[in-house]
Amino acid sequence: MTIDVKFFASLRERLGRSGAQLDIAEAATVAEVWQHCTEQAMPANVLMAVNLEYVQAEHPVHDGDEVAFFPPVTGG
Amino acid sequence: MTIDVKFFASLRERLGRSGAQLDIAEAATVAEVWQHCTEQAMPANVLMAVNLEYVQAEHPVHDGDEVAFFPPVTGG
Amino acid sequence: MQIEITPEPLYPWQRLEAYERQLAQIGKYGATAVFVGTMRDFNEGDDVAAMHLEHYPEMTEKYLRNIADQAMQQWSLLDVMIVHRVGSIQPNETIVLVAAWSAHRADAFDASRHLMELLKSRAPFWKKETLNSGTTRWVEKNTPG
Amino acid sequence: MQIEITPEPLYPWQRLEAYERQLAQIGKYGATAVFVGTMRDFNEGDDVAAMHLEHYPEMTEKYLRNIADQAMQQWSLLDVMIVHRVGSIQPNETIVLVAAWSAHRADAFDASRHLMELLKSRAPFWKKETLNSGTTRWVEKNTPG
Repeated sequence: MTIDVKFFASLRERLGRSGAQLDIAEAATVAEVWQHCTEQAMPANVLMAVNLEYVQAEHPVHDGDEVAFFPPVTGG
Repeated sequence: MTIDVKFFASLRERLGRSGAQLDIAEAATVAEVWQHCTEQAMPANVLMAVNLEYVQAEHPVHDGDEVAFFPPVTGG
Repeated sequence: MQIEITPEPLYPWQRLEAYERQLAQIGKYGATAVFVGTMRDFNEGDDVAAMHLEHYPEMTEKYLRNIADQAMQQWSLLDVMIVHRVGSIQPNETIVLVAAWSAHRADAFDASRHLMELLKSRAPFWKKETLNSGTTRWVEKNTPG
Repeated sequence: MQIEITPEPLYPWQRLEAYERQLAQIGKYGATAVFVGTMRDFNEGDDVAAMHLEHYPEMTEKYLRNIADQAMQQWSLLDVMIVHRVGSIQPNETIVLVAAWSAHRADAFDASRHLMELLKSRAPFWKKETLNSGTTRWVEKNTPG
């Protein structure tokens, strides 16, 4: 299945890319998507979204999902 | 001593006057000023001020004081 | 700090824009909280055509200055504005404008709300409504915030 | 209801004036509570020269619409506005404008503050500051309100 991965802000800069197209064989969680994409442990304060909604690391992902990782938000 | 008495809003209309110059012989309280000025019992919700500051009915008045009586406020 | 009681129509957004243009603390405030009270065309189930706002000029001005001074001491504020209409007012016209400027949003929010509650509960203003039917009546009391 | 994310300069008072001119509920709202967040020229003890605001376009817009919809259900509101800048911002420019219109002041106050707290804590925006020294740095986290 194909997962559209996005990184934002300081996380994007640290990883050196704004995203990835991920092809993985089987159903996985958001945490596994992170592991497939990076060679780093996930920082404790990283926030995650699937298809534009906040989720936790153990949230399942499905074919075609958009999975985003980003640091604590600082708008307003 | 001379007391400058003022009435506002619905109280002014009910009493038919916006104020009075009161000459009384001896020191008195705000409640006594009301009694000298009107022939009515003081309504329970009347607010009182002496020299532009809120006071209670038993507050003393002195020569030259401005004493005001008015209904609950409804600004804003 | 600006405290004003005015019989003239009050345009809150123009007023704020003009006031901010001459604020000395440019770049220092991160948070502005504003409340605008507007005359509604209904009250207590009746259609209201017009309103007259009476006040106790010296005491009202003194009271508003006092609460603004106290707010400046109680919170970390850079500036405060209170403007209130008196006299004849039509539906949809602005009655009151309260604004608080701070470096921090909690102070701006807390101060603007506190000022409105004090103004509503203790500032000597009185509203007399003219209903669509032609009847006039004094507003009896303000609702708690 | 107006929800907007814009790279253009934002003039909050002009914006509110223009928006109110076309509000359908004229005469029905008695209370408008507004919060404006402005870029300061200092942060964490340093002088800040400029800022860049990044966001996650689709998610940010969706999130802001969701919290506005929820606020309309949670309180008795007639209208809600949220406008937020993205891109390059200079000190003293407006970052965010939140406004809530209601017949009652408690609803307007509660809703505007609640929307700001949700926006600050969960809307996917990120600030990168350029200090006067030329150094750039990501703002690490928002302070609680």
